[in-house]
Amino acid sequence: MTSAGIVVFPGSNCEQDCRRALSGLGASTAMVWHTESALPDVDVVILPGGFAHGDYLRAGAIARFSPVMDAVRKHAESGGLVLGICNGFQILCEAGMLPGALRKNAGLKFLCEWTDVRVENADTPFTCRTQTGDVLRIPINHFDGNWYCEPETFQRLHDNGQIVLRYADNPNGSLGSVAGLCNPAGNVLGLMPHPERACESVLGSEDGRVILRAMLDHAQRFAA
Amino acid sequence: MAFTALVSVMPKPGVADPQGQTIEGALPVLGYTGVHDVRVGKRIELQLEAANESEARQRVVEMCDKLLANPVIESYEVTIR
Amino acid sequence: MAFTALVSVMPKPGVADPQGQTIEGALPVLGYTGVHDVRVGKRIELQLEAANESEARQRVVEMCDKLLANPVIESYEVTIR
Amino acid sequence: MTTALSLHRELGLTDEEFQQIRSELQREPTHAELAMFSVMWSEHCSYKSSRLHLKKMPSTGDRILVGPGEGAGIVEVAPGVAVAWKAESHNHPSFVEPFNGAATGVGGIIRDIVSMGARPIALMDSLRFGELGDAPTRFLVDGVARGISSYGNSIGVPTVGGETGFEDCYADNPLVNVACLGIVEYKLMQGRASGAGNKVLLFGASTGRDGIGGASVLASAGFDEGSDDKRPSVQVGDPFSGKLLIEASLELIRRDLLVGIQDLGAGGITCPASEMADKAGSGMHLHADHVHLRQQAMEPFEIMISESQERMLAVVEPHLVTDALAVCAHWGVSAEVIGEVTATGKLEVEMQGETVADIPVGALTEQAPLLDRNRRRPEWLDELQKSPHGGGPPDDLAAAVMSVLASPAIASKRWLWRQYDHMIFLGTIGPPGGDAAVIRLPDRETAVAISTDGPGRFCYLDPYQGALLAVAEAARNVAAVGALPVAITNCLNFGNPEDPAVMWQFTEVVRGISDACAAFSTPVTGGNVSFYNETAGRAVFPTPVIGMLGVLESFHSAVGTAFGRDGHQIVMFGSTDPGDLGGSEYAKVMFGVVAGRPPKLDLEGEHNLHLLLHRAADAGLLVSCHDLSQGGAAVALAECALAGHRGFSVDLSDISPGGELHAALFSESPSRVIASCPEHHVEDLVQLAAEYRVPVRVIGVVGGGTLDFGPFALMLDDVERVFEDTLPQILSASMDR
Ligand SMILES: Nc1ncnc2c1ncn2[C@@H]1O[C@H](COP(=O)(O)OP(=O)(O)O)[C@@H](O)[C@H]1O
Ligand SMILES: [Mg+2]
Repeated sequence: MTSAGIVVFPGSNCEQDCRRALSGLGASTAMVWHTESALPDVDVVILPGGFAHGDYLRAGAIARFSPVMDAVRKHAESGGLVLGICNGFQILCEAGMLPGALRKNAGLKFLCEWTDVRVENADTPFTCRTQTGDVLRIPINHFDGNWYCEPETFQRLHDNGQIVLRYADNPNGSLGSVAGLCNPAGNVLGLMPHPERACESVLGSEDGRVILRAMLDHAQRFAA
Repeated sequence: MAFTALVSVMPKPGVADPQGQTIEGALPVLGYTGVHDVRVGKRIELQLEAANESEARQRVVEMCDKLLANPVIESYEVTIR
Repeated sequence: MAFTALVSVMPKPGVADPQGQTIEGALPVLGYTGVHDVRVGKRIELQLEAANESEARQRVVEMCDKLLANPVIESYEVTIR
Repeated sequence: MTTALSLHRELGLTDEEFQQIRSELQREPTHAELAMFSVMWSEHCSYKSSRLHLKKMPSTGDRILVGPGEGAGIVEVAPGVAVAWKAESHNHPSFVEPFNGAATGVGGIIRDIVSMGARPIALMDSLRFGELGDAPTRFLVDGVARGISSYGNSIGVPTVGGETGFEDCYADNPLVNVACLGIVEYKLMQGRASGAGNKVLLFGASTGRDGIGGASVLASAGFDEGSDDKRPSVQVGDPFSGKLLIEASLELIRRDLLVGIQDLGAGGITCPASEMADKAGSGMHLHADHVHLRQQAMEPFEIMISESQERMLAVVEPHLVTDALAVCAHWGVSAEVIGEVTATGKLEVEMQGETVADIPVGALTEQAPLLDRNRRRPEWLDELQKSPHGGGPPDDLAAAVMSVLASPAIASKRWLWRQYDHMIFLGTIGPPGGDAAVIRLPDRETAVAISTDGPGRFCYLDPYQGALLAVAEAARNVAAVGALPVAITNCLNFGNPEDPAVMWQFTEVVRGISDACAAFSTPVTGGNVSFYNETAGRAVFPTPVIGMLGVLESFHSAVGTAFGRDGHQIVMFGSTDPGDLGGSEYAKVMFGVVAGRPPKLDLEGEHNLHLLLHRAADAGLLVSCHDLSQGGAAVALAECALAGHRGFSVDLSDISPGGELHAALFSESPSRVIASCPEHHVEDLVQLAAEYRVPVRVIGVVGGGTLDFGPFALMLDDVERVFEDTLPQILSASMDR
């Protein structure tokens, strides 16, 4: 059974939702408190949504210094999968594990709503169960999702296929409508939409399962 | 004439500043000790046209009262260049 | 010795600043015309202990590089008193 | 230094109350004691004007595990599954500072829920503002929305619904009421300070001069006016500390480390200290100088009544103190033992070895003044009720429907609720936009439905009748999603109780709530009273906000408002009285009239409709269901069409005998819903309706791209534009400070 470590920072608030979604897909989960200097023996690491340290100063600015982040970095460097959702994405950017930064939404409003995101690169451990061009219905829930990077960096990311997900209809001003991107190796993905909120039809969509399922399958193969 | 206005808007003394407190709590972890009374506010820079410096200042002060600062919990400081 | 550090963190030139744009858009409505290039950033004030001013400055600059500012989108300025 | 005699007045105590304090103490009170009395005997803490009347509301039932008087009422929604449900107002602070006022309002109600041992899982906000024409009102709306959004989202509790109204009378007295639902996780807690020798633990944020009495209190303490630092300051919300406080509190409870716990709200430390001791028949000895302070040189009286946010008071057995402190430390929550429980029956406070307060606990609680204030039916009411309701025929029916849909009170509130995280916990089966929010309980089949409603206009025209209609609409909203209404919480927003007319309105409303709750078997689990909502002698409409709680045995049977498929039959339950236009949205929007009498209500018929809908949903007979309220059939039909992105054609010509079409469209007769279903379900529905003696008729069919009312039709797209764009267009003007 694939195992997922869900990192909990003070102020995280989507860790239980991630646990529910992942156990729903048959994975075992373990909560990892941010002060741990080592990860338990897990196949994938999730940085869940929320407001680590209240998002004070900048979203993710303080969380990236938590002891657990060194372990998360090592896990990634050794090829392990890391998924940063919303606040998790912001933390990965602040930690330099993903490029760019997330600014306040262009409309200066918090946005909790359904979005359509288009798969730009179906060749990552997280999107291998989709086709490039597929549109997934997954909700966003953030005030700081307006991603930005320098133009030359953007070109590089584009050429490397690191831009994995784009909004069909840009809700927050994000550069190039970027909704999610990965590191050069492709084993670290950060995205603003919440796949764990789109795993049941009664909640409005099951498209989030496509991403989580792919991640778990891939991790299993990787482990084997 | 063209002027540059630098406005800093800070929480009034006595008004709780959770952001400042949280940063203060984080600094020792990064090895910065002996830091205290961290307060976080806003810094606003703008360009404006005015006949002279005192008119420029006066207009920026008005903007602060009306829009840039929240008089209930914030105090502000205006510098004109 | 005790020092006061005043840090202003501003969005880098070229980086869009929605807060600044919103304020710039609202000012004419309130009757303030001829205002442009409004930029909104953070102002952070703190007290610290250091042997001398240059050491104080150096420590605050480090804090900015590490924590207080995000180099991708922000630049900062430190004043020591 | 002002003398004690004038000091008590500055603290808001009357001369009589001051004499009573002297006789309770048999001596002159100290400054700290006076301050403690002033907060505990304030209207807000003592309910001195309302206590007498609130007692009369029905508050017991098989499902009610804890009634009024605790942090929150507790209702059993399934065998062994208990939820906490409570509403609070934060009207005045939100007017002074919309963002932080609203934010700290959310924080306050959340801590009430946590103090019962329940985890908060849903919030609802009930808001009233002036008309949106004024810039200051738009600023208020924006600030309040951002305050609720920033606090609720960050602390990780979904805001799943609410209501928003706009009337001139709220321009200088906005209403910001918030209700919170919690689920009891480990065990039910209560605020008890039992066991002499047990330790008193204060944990959470540090204590500053937040929200202390008023400048006069401080002036009277001999402060130099100049120093900014001494001025009482607005309470600033800190959702991050709030979140850590929730987790620390729930872990302390889960690990069975607490004897009792209560949150700190109005009245600061003094309130939970005296109430917990009183309920346990014990006493407390506190050391004010053990309290962790945020500001220097705070006086004992300031420490005792400071309303700094994000704090809890708990009682812990001595041998468990170390463990309790460790839990707080894990969550980064500061905690200090500030005293111990005694058997003296007194609240003693010392500072630097000197006794600054020594008060019999009962003097602060039961002995608090209990007033039976004068009440008189206002003269102007007869005039108002006699005058015509003003809902005459329009020049153009189609245009009238569009105007009503464009009224801010009716138009979509998406602009608000898209700013709220309404999805976290994966339980929001019925999101904002429907009649009631449907919340699936974590990892369970059981779901609850919640709705807040407070028709201020109806209560203004007839407080008793308006109160009946308030409870009826809240219950109908819950029944419309398929749930069985089981209990209410409430927030009673009124003017100055010293005005006999206001006091009369208040008692009439309480009578109405009591009668309706008795008829529907929905006891009152608690609530909150907010008086003095008036500026320059102008009071708000009497506005009782009812928070109804309903139960669905299975979330699968929840019904939404959206029309589902072309060809489905549209059924209307209930009967329409063409005369029910008094205080209607139609009369206000089209003719600017708020007069006449509110709609009549048959309590039994209304109750039967609830039972019928619960049965029908349970049997899976309904594809959609939407109750009729503001805007009548026209608005309800439009909302069902918009939600389902499909039109309809209906014939309303004979639903209101003797009435003209505009009455059929806009009458706000209660006890009605519009449902849709496949043709083959119609017969079963008709039979059920007969069983419950509820009038029913098929009024049309779902389908097409138009809203076809017979004599006229509207394009679905045009209607959608008006309904969705109205608020964003008006409010895009509001500014972020
Ligand atoms: N302030 C608010 N916050 C969240 N949701 C709101 C708010 N105001 C209105 N809504 C939502 O908009 C919808 C319509 O509200 P309302 O017209 O009051 O419903 P009803 O008439 O059925 O009581 C409801 O789903 C309600 O939850
Ligand atoms: Mg309704």
